[in-house]
Formats: sequence, C-alpha cells, structure tokens
Amino acid sequence: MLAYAWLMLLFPLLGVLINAFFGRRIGKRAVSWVACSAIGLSFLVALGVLMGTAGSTGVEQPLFTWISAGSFHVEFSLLLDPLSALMAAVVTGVSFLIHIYSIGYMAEDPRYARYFTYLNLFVFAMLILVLANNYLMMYVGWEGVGLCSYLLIGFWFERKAAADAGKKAFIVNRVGDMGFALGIMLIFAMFGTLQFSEVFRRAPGILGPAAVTAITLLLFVGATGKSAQIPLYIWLPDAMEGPTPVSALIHAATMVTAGVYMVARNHVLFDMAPTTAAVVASIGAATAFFAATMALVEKDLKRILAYSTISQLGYMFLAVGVGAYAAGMFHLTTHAFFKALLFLAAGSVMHAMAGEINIQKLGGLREKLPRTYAVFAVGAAALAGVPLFSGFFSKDEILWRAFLHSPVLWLVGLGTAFLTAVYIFRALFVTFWGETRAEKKLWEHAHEAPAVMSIPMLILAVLAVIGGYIGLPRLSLVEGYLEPVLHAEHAAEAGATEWVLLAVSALIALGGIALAYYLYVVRPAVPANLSKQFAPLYTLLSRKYYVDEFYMAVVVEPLRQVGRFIAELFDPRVVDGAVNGLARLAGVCGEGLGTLQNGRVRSYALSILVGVVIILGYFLLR
Amino acid sequence: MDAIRYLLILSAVLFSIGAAGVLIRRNALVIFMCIEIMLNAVNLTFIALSRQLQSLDGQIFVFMVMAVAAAEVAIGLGIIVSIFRHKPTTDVDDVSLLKG
Amino acid sequence: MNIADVQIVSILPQTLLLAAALVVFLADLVWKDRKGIGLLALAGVLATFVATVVMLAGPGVPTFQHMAAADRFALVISLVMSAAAVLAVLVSLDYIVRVDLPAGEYYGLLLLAASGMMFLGAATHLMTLFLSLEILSIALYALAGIRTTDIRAGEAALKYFLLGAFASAFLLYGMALLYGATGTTSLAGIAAAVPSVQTDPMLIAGLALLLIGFAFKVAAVPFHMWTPDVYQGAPSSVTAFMSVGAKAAGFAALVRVLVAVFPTLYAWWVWPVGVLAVLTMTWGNLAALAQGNVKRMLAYSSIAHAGYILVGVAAGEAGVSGVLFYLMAYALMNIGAFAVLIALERAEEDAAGVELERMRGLFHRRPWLAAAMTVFMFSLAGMPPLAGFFGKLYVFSAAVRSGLLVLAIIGVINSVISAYYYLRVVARMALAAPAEEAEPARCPALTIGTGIAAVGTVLLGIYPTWLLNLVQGTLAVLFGG
Amino acid sequence: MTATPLETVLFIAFGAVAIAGALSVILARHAVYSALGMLVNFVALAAMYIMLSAEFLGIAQLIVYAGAIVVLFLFALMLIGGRRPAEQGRLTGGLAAAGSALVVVFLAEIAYLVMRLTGTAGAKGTVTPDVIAQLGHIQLLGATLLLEYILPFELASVLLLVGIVGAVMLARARRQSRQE
Repeated sequence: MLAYAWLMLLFPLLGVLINAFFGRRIGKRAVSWVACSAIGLSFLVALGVLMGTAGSTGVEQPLFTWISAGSFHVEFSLLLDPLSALMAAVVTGVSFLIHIYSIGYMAEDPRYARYFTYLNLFVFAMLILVLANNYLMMYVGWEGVGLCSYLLIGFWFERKAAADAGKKAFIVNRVGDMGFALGIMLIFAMFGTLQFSEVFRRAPGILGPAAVTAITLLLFVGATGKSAQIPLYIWLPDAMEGPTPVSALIHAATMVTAGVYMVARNHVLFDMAPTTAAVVASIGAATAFFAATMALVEKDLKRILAYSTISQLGYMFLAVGVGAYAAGMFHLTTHAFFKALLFLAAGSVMHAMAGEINIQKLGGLREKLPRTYAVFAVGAAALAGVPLFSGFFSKDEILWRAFLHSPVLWLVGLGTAFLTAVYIFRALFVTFWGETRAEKKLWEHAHEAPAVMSIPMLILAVLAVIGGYIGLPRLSLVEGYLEPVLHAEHAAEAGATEWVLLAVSALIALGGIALAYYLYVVRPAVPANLSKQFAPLYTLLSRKYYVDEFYMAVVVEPLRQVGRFIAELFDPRVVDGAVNGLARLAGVCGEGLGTLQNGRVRSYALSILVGVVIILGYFLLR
Repeated sequence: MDAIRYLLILSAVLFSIGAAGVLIRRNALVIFMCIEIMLNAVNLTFIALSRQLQSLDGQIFVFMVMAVAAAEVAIGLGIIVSIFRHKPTTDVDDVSLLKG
Repeated sequence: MNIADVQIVSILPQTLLLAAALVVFLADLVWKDRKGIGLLALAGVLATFVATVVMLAGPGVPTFQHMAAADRFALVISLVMSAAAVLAVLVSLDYIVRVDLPAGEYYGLLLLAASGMMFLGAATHLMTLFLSLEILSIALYALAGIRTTDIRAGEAALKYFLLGAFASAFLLYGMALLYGATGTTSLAGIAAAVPSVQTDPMLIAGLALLLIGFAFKVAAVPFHMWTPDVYQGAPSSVTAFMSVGAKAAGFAALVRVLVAVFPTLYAWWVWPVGVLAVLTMTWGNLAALAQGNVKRMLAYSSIAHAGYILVGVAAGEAGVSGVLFYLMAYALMNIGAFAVLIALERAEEDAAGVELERMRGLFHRRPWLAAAMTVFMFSLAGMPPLAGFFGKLYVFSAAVRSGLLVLAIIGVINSVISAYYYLRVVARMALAAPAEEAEPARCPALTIGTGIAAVGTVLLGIYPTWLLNLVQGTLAVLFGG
Repeated sequence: MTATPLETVLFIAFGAVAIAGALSVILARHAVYSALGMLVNFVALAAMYIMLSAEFLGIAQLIVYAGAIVVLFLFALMLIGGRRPAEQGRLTGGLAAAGSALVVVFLAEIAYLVMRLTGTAGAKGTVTPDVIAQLGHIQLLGATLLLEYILPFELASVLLLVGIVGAVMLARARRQSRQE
C-alpha cells in the first residue's frame, strides 16, 4: 500500500481540478460525488498507509525532484511513518465525514461547486503539510491551508464580518508564518539542507544550545499562529464567520492542529532545547486556561466551541512542551472527533433554527432535535472529560505527564478541565434544556437535519465515545504505534499516584458538570446575578480581555498612521514646514519663511542630496 | 598646491554650484542649466585626470558625455515645451498634481 | 585590443532590438495601422527572446572587446528584459489605441529602452555602462511623457527627467573618481586594480557615488521620491515596463559593480546597502498601506520590492542568483498586475490610475481576470508556491547565509505588512459590483499577456528548477572567465 | 603634472571665470542671464581643456556646448519664457537653505577626499602630452574611438536617435486623431 501513498494527494487534487473547471456545468450532484469520493478514496489510501507503516521508522518516497540547483536540492517526496500516517488518517477521515455533512448543509448555496473546490484544496494542502519530508514542502502546505482558510472563512464575503474575519485570519497567520519561514531559513543556513531526516540526524553535531533554542522558538512562533495560541489566537473566534462545516474541519479538527503536528515532527530539535520546551508548555497551559475563561461568558454557540478549541490546543501544546508527544497526538486525535462532532451539531442547530446561534435565544431544543441533542451531549461529555468518554483518556494522559513534569502545570490543566466542564455543559443546558426562548415562528419550523447530515454526526459520536480506548493508559495503542518515531520514554510506573490523579480529574469533570447543572438548570437566576455582582470581571471576559482592541490600538492603527504620515510627508505644506523648521532651528535663513512656496521636484532632489551626503560621508569617514 | 588637486577642487566647486542651483531655483530651464553645469564639472575632472594618468580614456568619456548632454537637452526641452502647452509656466512648483 | 576582438554575436539580442526599432520607425512613416506596428514590435521582441534563449544554451562567452560580454549573467538579464518586453508589447497592443498614443514612437522607444537595458546588463566597461543607462533613461523619460494630451504625464516626465539627470551627474562623477583612482575605465581593469589601491579615498568615493546612481535607478530610499509620481503619471503600459525593466537593469549594473568589481570591499559596502534595503522595504510598504489608488499602491510596492532585492544584493556573492530569480519573478507578476489594471482603465478618467473602488466586483464580471489578479497579488505578497515566494525565499536565505539575519527578519516582517494591502485588492474584487460599472476591456493580446504572466508566476513557483539552474553560479563567468 | 607660472596664472584665471559663470547661472534674476552665465562657464572650461592638451575636446566643447546647447536653451527661453521675464523669488527659503547647507557638506567631503589624495595610484598610461603633440590629438582620439571604443561610439549614436525621436514626439503639437 505504501507504494501508492501518492494517490492520497492525487485524489483531492483531481477533485479540485474537476470542480474548479467543470463545477458549474456538471451540477450539484456530480460536484458532491466528485468531492466526496476524492476524499473518501484518499481516506482509504490513508488507512492502508496507517497499517503499512505500523512498526516502521518511516520510509521516504520520492515523487520527483522539485528543486535542484547547485547545492540547493529539494525532493518532492512523501515521508511515511506512523506519525504522518496517523495524522493523515485523522485528516482524511474527519474531512470525509465533513464533506458528506456539507452536502446537506450547503445544499442551497449558489457557490456550491466553489465551496467543494476549496474544501478539496484544503485537504490537498493539509496532506502536503502532513506528508512532507522537508521543511519547504511543509511550508508550502502550511501556507496553503492558511490560504484555503482565508478563502473559506470569507466564503460568504458579501457579509463584511466574514470578509474581515478572513482577512484577519490570513494576516495573523502570516505573522506566525514569518517565524516559521525564518526558522526554515536558519535551518537551511546551518545545515544546507531542508530534509527532515538529514536535519535531525546532524542536529546534535551542528546545533549549539543558542542556535537550537532560536530555531525552535521561531518554529513555535509559526505554531502559535496556525494553532491559535497566545498571543496569536485572536483570529480563531472570528473565523466562525465561515460556514459551520468549515469551522468543524479547519478550525477544530485539522488545520489548527498543524502546529502541534509540526512540533511533534520536530521533536528531535525540541528535545534539544529545554528552554523552548518550557516556553511551549507554559504558553500551552496559559492558553488553555485563558481561553476557557472566555468561553464561560460567550453567548455565541460556535464561538464557545472556538474558545474551547483554542483551550484544547493549549492542552496539546502543554503535552508536547513536557515531552509527551504521543499524548499530544492522542489528544489531537480524540479532539478531532469530538470537536468536529460538536461543531456539526451546532451546525445542525443553526440549520434547524434558520442560522440562530445565540444560545440565549435558543433553549429547550431537546424535544425538537433529539438526535442532535444526543450527539451534542456525547461530544460535550467527551470534551469535558467524563470518564469512559474519549476526551477523558487523552486529557488524563496529558495531565499525568504534566504532573510528572511540574505540579504547577498540572494544577493549571486541572483548573482548565473544571472550567471546560462548566462551559460546555452551560452551552448544552442553555441550548437544549429549559423553556425555549426562540421566536415562535422559528421554533415551529425547527426540524432535524436530513440523513446526509446526521449520519456523519452519528459516526463521529461513536468515535468520540470509543476513540479513547485506543490510547488507554495500560493499552497505549497510540503511544506504542508512534513509538518508532517519537521514542516516547515510558513514564515510570507510578501505580497509586496515577490512579489517584485519574480519580481527581474524573471528579473535577463531574464537579464542573454539577456546577453547570446547578447554575443553569436548577437556579438559572444565579448566573445573571453573578454577572451583575462581578460586573467588571464579566465585562473583561465578555470583551475577551480587550485583546483585539489592544492589537488594534498598538499594532494596526500605528502602522496605518505611519503609512498615512509617510504618504502625506511630502505634501508641500509638511515638507515646507519641516524644512522651514529645520532651517529656523539652524538659523540659516531667518527671513521670508512664511511666504515661501514649496517645490516638490526640488524637495525630491533634496532627499537625493541627503542620501548622497550621508553615503559619501560614511564611505569617506569609515 | 599641485595642478591636479587644484583642478579637482575646481571641478568639485563647479559641481556643487550646479547642485545648489538645482535646489534653489524654481525655473525648470534654469534647473536644467544647473545640471549641465554639473556634467561639465565632471568633464573637467575627467580631462584633468586623463592628463594626470596619461591615458585617453577620460577624454573619450568626455566625448560621450557631450553626446549624452545633447540628447538630454533635446528631451528635456521637449518635455518642458510639452508641459508649457498645457500650462504656461516654467516654474516646477506649479507642476505638482501628483503627490501623496 | 583591436577590432578583431569583436565577437558581434555578443550583442545579438540588443542589435535585434535596435533593428526592430528602426523597422518600426520606418513602418510608422508609411503605415497608419497601430496594431500592425505593434505586431512588428512584437515580432522583434520575440526574436530577441528566442535569440537570448539560444545564446543561453550555446557554449562560451562571446565578448565585444572589453566593452560588453554575453556572459550568463548578462543573458539572464536579457531574458528578463525580453520577457518583460514581450509582455509589455502584448498589453500595449490594444491600450495605445484606446488612449490614443503614437504607435511608431511608442514601440520604437520601448524597443530602444529595452536594448539599453540589455546593454546595461552586458556592460563590462564604465563607458558602456553609462551610455546604456542613458539610452534607457532618456527613452523612458520620453515614454513617461508620451501622453502629451495629459499634463500629469508631462509632470511625470519632467520629474523623472530632472531628477534622473541630477542623479546621473552623481553617477558620472563617481565614474570619474574611479577612473582617477585606478587609471582605467574597464570593469575588469578596475577590479584588477582594486586590491592594490584598496582604501584610496578616491576609489571609495567613486564606489559610493556609483552606488547612489544605481540606487536612484532601482528606486531605493531616499532616492525613490520620483517613483510614485512617475509611475502614476506615465501611461500604465509604460509604467509596467519601466517598473520592471529599469529596476532589473539598475540591479544588473549594481550587482556587477558591487559583487564582481568590489568583492574585496564587501565589508565597506554591505552596511550601506543593508541600510538602504531596510529603509526601502519599510518605507515602500508603509506608504503603500495608505494608498487608495491601485496604480500608486503598486508604485510603492515596487519600492518595497526593490528593498527585498537589495537584501539579496547585500548578501554579496551568495545573493546573486536570488536577485536574478527575483527579477524574473517580479517581471512576471508585476507586469501581470498592471495588465489587469490596463484592462480596467478607461481612457479619460483613469489617466492617473485605477482607484481601489474600481476593483469592486471584478470576480463577478470577469472571474478569470480576477483570478489572475489574485495570483499576482498573492505572488507579490510572497505566498507559496508562487514565484514571488521563491524570490523572497532565495534572497532572504542568502542573507541568512551571509550572516545578515537581521535583514532577513526585517524583510520577512515587511512581507507580512505587505500582505495587508495586496489582500485588500483581492477582497475588493470579491465584493458585489456596482451596477453602472463599465465592462473591462477585452482584447486577445491583453488576455494572452495576462495569461502568460499568470501561468509563468504559477510555474516559476511550482517548478522553479529550470530558472534556478540558469541563475546559479552566474557570477563565476562574470568577466567571461 | 607640472605647470609653468604662466599656465598656473591662466588656470587660476579661467577657474575664476568658470566659477563666476556658474554662480551667475544660479543667481541671475532672469533666465536669459543664467544662460549667458552658462555660456561663460562653458567657454572658460573649453580654454582649460585646450591647456590640458585636449585640444579637440576644447573645440568640441565650444561647438557642442557653447554653440548648440546654449543656443537651444536660449531658443527655448524665447519660445516659452519670453512672456514671463522674471522668476519670482529666486532663493526660496528653507529648502534652499537646507539644500545649500547640504551642498556645502558635499563639497567639504570632496575636498577632504582631495586633500587625502596621495597622488593617483593607477598605473600611468603612455599618452603623454609629448606623444599627443607628436601624433596629433585628433588622429589619436579618432583612432582610439573607432578601434577601441567602437561600441560606446555606436551606443552614442543610438542615444542621439532616442533623443531626436523623443524630442520630436514630445514637442510637436499633437492633433487629436479621434477628431480626424
């Protein structure tokens, strides 16, 4: 099967080409067939590869020489090892289900073909990222998913909010990519190659502590952009302006996890840089906690899930930061299942309620949408870490490894787990329980989604339940599978401690759910009173700590002002003013300043002369 | 002071006078004359150096500069005339629609 | 050194262009068909392109005494120039009829300017360098003002001319000083003499003034002030050509002088060039942010791109191939972007360029045109896997290899800033179209030109190997060695 | 390069005249006087060229610059500047002040350079004034130009072509072809 791994890339690419060129002519039905079967076939290949790579330390499969010029040589080849195979299988599998779901969700959209083209293009770019055997290819995929994300978030570009959100995502991602690009350039400068295997093999000999810290920090900057970590997380909540399946696919299950994958892929380098690892773990823990607090007061169902995604990504970075790469990948996998599920369920709610997404205008939906309610509950339980659901195992694995590393990180993680249980069950109770607060007309029209949408949800629900068992602490399928690549050091058998911690986190999760039940079902008046009592805190949270405003004031506006200033600088009045000021200062010319007119060509010539004098002076006096 | 230094300083002075003229005059024609002064100053440098170095390269260069100056004058006056047709002015400060 | 050293083939591409220019001038006397004259010019530039390609494949380095050499470096520059000229002629065919420009003069001067640029790339002697620089400059002064019915074109020409002549006086002064310091005007002779005179003040000052002269041509801050005005006032097709051609020619001369003639003084010139690079990209990008006129925005963006390329120049020998690659990429994507503007431009109102608002709705009216524009914008912003990305990658990683990490960092930060204003164009195109909007021009030549540029931009990105092989190690044969 | 006392005096005298001419270009109230100042400058330089054994270039300077170029300028002035004799405000304030200051710095830089000169280090050629006198300046220059410098010579002719075409195109009154 490994020999045919390239088919994994080919199918989505064909899907893109067919739908891009003929999409508008062949009709919606054909478009969906093409798009879904492309990803489905790709998924089958990925499964084959997943089995084929078990136990292998990885094979590289060159497809063609991409760049070959002098010493600069880059192969376009696939790196097939357990890590990439697992990631590829998750990406294609979840994408496949979401493609199917989209058939129903986007059925009425006039740009149906374009939507599926973008979706396939996204999967293609993501697979390039995942299967890359060198940094350049990975970077291309990396930017590619960023681009698709821009296209899909801004898919309904007629809405200003959507267009703005797309732009924001793109720019913020570019800030992160900048770090990644610089890291790649540094690697190339030091190694002369960009191939992973070569770099990892020679890293211990070539890189000093400072160099490896610099490189890994730069790579991590890239990861914070793509994976929405502090301080670059701000794009993700806004990205919910895109169609809901897109949110499920890109901003929950696949693209945002690219950062985690990249760190895991570079674990050799990160292992050599303890400083960076500490930064990664701290940022991860801080993001996890910080995002969870914002989710507590959010009213928009999709945004709650978005903050939850940021928070869960924080967990994954916490994991890779403490060296538990396999645990991070395990959580990545389970999270892909239950987060995609939650988003699709939210989409189903929107579908039923004509796009209404404010949870305070919903309520009581459990009688109208029993299936949606059930799958949402499963997803919520998995996310909250209710024992025996998938999230429980993967989260616990991370907490356990964090505890071994540093109790402080563990405490933060535990606190986050508690908040997670509270906010997600708040969303569940407010949306599905109690009396409805929806408009009457909407309420009456509410209906379950068609089968094409609910079947993918059911499959994901099953996965969200059983997904955890592949990584049971004692069974450790994931860790064992990834072992050839990640060389996970087996944590000392701690016996009692481990079980105690397991119990603690289970209790924490259940406690959080109980609190949510008390606050939002038993005594619904309490939250409102609380928010009044702690008004400043509430405002701070609901305004998302004013981070967007901060960025606006500190980064965007000044840049714009400087630009405007530069453009206006050579406005006659300003030049004259500045030059006159200088002249007066120098006392060179004291008369007639007020009546002077400015000559623009001459002020340009003046600028040339300034340059001449400075450069000539530098050369002569050096 | 030996002759070559004298000549180099002289041409630098002429060049600077030309450059100053570009900055202080507003009449496009006069600015252009000042640029011609600058070119001539460089020509003097070339010929002085050519004599000093006992090579003809500098003189040939001057010959070429004369051709360049001729072509520049043709174009420059053409441009000034063409603007004058829209706006009867030779004041460069009056020609500033494009900015920002 | 005598007439027998002349290998006439060394100036074949340039001569073809000169011949084509003469044919165009003569044809213009008897033939009033502007498209026909354009096609003649097209034939000329295509022949030049083919000749350049053939010469690139051929062995040896033909030289014209010690005045010019058709080494790999020169031929790659010729390739960029002839590609730019082909695209420029294609986008002009319909445009000059639309805005009513005189065909004979237009194409003739365009071809002459192109030949001047190619001579500049091939020059191995200060005199050839100076004369070819003047040929291209004077032809461009005239082309900038060719729309004599519009005072803004006249203004552009006047500004370009006065400042260009001012700057070339400094350049000439620098040449005189180099001559004085080394006793020769041939680049090889100067290069040979440099080690023995090393830090002679006359040599150093000559180098400084040469740097300034070329910095003006490539529009580096603070010698850039003419750029936005001239680019905006000149007819769009002229702007497209000169933003690419004059820049490439200027960089060709700069690289040859700095890297090939003054390698031993690298420590002297690397910082001025580096500082110019930083100023240039930062200034260009920040000013572009504030522009509401797409043509003017592209003018500032071309300043920014000059800054990126200067990063490659500062990298010294390691950066040469990156600079050449970048120039080719820039030629394709920038002329492409201008081609789209030309399609949108209406004869009268848009003489000073298309406003951003006019981009509105292009995706709905002309999806392919909008798609091409998207490619150009993303490529200019440096998105992989497009040509612009690889250009930036090569120049920045060359800088990192030469120990100029700071320059690379500032460059990358700048390319992030630039994404903002390029993206604005794309976003505007996606919005709904205002109803009363005029239909963008349709013309086969323009479509072909835009198409070639778009396909080239994509191809250079996904398969850059062939061009990379071409630009690798060009320096080794700089003096026909 | 040694100079006889007479030559020295002449050099200084012509230099002074050249500077005076240049200054009157930038200071003259009327553009016509500027043109005349330029003429003075050109003629003084021509004299110096001849003294520096570049006789042919001296003559060419007289013909090309003093003759053709100054006349062209005067012609253009008469054509377009005639109606507005005086340029209002010659020395315009801050810009001029800043510019002049920079120019002084530039001049100081070049002077510094010249002072630090240890004598030009480049290898001396063989074209001494004696050789020039023996072979004749024009013959020598012509032979070099057409044998060694044939390419620049041809480029100069291309340049002039560009100049002619461009000037004709810019200066001719364009008929609107739309109205034909």
